[in-house]
Amino acid sequence: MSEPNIGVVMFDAATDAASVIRAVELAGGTPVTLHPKTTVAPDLADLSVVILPGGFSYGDYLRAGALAATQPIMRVLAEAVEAEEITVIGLGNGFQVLTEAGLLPGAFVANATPRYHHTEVDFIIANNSSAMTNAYELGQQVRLVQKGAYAQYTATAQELEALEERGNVLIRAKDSATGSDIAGISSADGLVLGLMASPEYAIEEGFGTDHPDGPGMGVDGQGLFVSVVRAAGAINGEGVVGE
Amino acid sequence: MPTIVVEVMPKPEVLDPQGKAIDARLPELGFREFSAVRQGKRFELTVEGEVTDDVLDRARTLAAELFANPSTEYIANVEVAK
Amino acid sequence: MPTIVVEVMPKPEVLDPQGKAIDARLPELGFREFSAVRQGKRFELTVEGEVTDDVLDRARTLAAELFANPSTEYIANVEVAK
Amino acid sequence: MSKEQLDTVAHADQTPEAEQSWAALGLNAEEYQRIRDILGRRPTEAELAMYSSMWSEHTSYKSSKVHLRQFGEKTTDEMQRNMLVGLGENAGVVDLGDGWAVTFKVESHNSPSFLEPFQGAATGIGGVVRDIISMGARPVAVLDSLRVGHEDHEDTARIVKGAVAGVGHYGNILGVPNIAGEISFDSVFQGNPLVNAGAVGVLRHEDLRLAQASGTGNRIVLFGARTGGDGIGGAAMSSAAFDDEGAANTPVVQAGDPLQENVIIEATLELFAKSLVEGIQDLGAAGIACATSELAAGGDGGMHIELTHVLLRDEGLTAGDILMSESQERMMAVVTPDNAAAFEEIMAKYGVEYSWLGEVNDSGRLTIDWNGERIVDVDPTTVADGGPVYDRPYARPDWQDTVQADTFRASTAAADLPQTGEDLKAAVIELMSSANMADRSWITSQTDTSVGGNTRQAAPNDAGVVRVDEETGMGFGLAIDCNSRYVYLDPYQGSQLAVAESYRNVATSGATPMGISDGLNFGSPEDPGVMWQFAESTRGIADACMELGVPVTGGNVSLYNQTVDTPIHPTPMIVTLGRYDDVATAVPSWLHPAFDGSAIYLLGE
Ligand SMILES: Nc1ncnc2c1ncn2[C@@H]1O[C@H](COP(=O)(O)OP(=O)(O)O)[C@@H](O)[C@H]1O
Repeated sequence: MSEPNIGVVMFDAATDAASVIRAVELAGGTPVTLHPKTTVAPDLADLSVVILPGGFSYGDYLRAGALAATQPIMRVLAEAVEAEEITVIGLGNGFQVLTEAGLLPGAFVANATPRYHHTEVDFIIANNSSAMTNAYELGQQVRLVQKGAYAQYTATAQELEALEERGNVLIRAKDSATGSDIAGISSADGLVLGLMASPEYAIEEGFGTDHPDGPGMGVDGQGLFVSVVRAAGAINGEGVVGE
Repeated sequence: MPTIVVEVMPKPEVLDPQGKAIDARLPELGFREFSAVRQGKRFELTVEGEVTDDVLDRARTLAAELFANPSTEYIANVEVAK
Repeated sequence: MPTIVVEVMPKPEVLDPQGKAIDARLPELGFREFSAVRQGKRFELTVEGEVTDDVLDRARTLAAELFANPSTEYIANVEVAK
Repeated sequence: MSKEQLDTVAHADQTPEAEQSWAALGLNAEEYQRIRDILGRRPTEAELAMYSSMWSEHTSYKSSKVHLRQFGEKTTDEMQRNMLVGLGENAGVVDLGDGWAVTFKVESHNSPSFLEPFQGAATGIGGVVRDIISMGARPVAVLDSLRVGHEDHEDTARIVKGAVAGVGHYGNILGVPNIAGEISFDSVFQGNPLVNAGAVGVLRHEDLRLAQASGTGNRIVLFGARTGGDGIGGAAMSSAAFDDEGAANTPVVQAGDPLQENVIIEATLELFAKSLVEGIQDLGAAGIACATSELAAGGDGGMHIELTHVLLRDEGLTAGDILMSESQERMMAVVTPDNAAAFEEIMAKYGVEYSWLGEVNDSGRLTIDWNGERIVDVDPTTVADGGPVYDRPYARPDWQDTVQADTFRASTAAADLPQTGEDLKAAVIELMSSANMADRSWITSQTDTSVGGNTRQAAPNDAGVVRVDEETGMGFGLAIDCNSRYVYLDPYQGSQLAVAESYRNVATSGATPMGISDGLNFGSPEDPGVMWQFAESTRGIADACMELGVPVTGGNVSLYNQTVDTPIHPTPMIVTLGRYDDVATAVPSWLHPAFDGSAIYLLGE
């Protein structure tokens, strides 16, 4: 089985991109960087999964993710999703880009205490049959970094109901500084997914999150990238939403 | 050069943590006249040349497409600055 | 209930990175009518009761003390919402 | 000087008696006369602007130089053996082995941060990071050290919240982790807070770049943000004490644009990787005036600049304004004509604006034209390195004895020492909840500590630890420390204690200390008592370093930190950087549950 290619979009100031690339490699995938000005679908030809990494795309000026959402590649991705040719995953700021681009429902507002927070948060896997959770156990608790100033997810009552009903809330936060317990969701068809967390900082022992074994020993983020690589390679066909 | 002002506010039903945080400080600062604060954005667009109805329409389009996120915000005002 | 609108803008001589970044996107998005964008803030204050001159004055004081940072911003407007 | 009448060199020649506002620019009568002597005529307004900012305390170190010399003099060859670049450059460079090197530095941004704490602190981070990039290094960590007024004072929240948010805002968008810092509250900093920002960069030996413009015919280019009216006169201002009203004259606040800097970092590193620049200089205090004179003075000595080629944000700026502007996120580089096209390609790729300003020549002069007229014609070394050096009088102040006599034992507090267990508990709780000891997580959670993926340790550890080499695990640890009250009580010993604390924090985390950088924040050098503090403090640092066998690799001096005639407590912030063969061996400074059952030992006397 050859290593599946995973696209990573390099928005200006997507500060987590380098770590996402590393995480993809460690999970057995081959990262392929994509320029945000890409307007041609062939660049995506051999990709079945594209990640929008987190950070501060375009400084988060205007609104978090808003300027990235206007980049040409977002239209290309939207069309590929429409044609059911690709899965798009937004991590942290990437999730904000997806809501701004209208590819996921809802939006992000300022944290309950309106300022930037960088904290470790315990999350619960609420659905493990998605392109970013298939390597986790259902109900598993995972500890990841969560960061951002506008990281509070919000949606209308109808949107929330729809998300819950269809099981599209994939990951929940136990105690988040953002004010929202919804951390990871997917679109109804499972082709667009977002997670308001940074799993790429929990992939290597000693450089991860806090863990009973010692400071920085937590590597719960690995599962997410393994899930993504699996989804891309369709190694584990069953249970992967969108297959 | 003329300027078009575009104003965007959080929808009344959407959480406005920034407004709320200011709100909470008002009594402490001695401002009891105001019962609520909401915080939005104001944009100023410089127009080269005359502000025709067409240009104003383009400003409305820009506001809708870029300046306001329709799921949380609405356009409170688009007008030529006095 | 009546609302007072307070508007705050970055001073013209101070760099407005937000406005600049939006500016840079406009030609690519096809908006060539506007030669510059600046981004500021708009606050809405809900007033319990009537908006007397005194209340409007208090809003001006609040704007100067809390909403605008005098070293980088100026108060563009304080008025009763129509 | 009206805007219509351009003060050209020819005009200056013809009007020797014209009134010039040298005093408002922070020069004294002798300094002004010295400029006239150097030029053999009166300076043009543009030249005066250049000399005044380059000869300001902030840029020229005129009062501190004589004392800083001992950092070099007290360094043995043995201590120097790991230094690739020593004192005098933008930042010192330390060899880490295996072809790796590290450069680190702290810079003060005190007066801008009092005026506007958020932007002041943000641009402090931005500025020190550009210093690091201009050495050829990739910034891999930032740090900050803050001194603010009393926690109960009404203005303190403005300063501390603004500065903390500003440090976070800029560093977070750059994507550089914040791994260390400190803060303390004391009313002596009420009207003059200290905001020092630091950065660390890593590089391969072959990527080292210095600020030099050599090679006749090479071209000078300015890239990054456009030039606006930001912070004009800022360098002169940081060298003046605040008056009662706040600032003496308030320049336009410099606002930072970390998005722009983020892009510049990537573009600049690609320029280095492709060897497209011969020399490079970041634009900080005194902007283009500083960059051109330092580049020219560091190289073959000649340069010509067309100031009209500078891209402007505000068309109303005068030539003098453009020379002095402190607009952020700008870099100046020297490029060979052969590489010009490749340089332009990289700028286009990253969407960075640039303009070619002129070229290197062998005239020995720095000449600057504005609309075809010559407004500057100087020997650049006289601007960059020819400023006055003062051996200012210093003397131990009378009040020092009184301060030292006021010991804890001598005070009545001794009678109130806690007697019972309950008292002790209450005392501990009171201490731990005091502003200066309480939990710092409200600060550290506002910065990104993990971005980059190489952070082995950050807050709440004594030292921040970052991996440099993924293969071997080799990396560095660093800490920044200073107890200003100790230095106030005894500047010599207090400064030694600051070195010792910082060194200890790095050493006990398992790293081998390699060098220190200092951020020296003091009051007015014209006060002999303050000058004595400075002399004693630098002597203490140099002696402590000699004793510990670590060199001073660089530093920063900020003087005139005082309100009317009350100076701040002398605050030499010490950064120690140490090396790990493998950062996996770093020792955390807190009792993690994983260590349950471990024995605890107390070492030392
Ligand atoms: N202003 C700051 N910026 C970044 N980190 C800080 C700041 N202040 C404190 N820290 C970090 O918080 C932790 C605790 O700081 P501090 O209370 O000063 O520790 P100590 O008293 O042990 O030196 C340290 O890891 C320190 O690096």
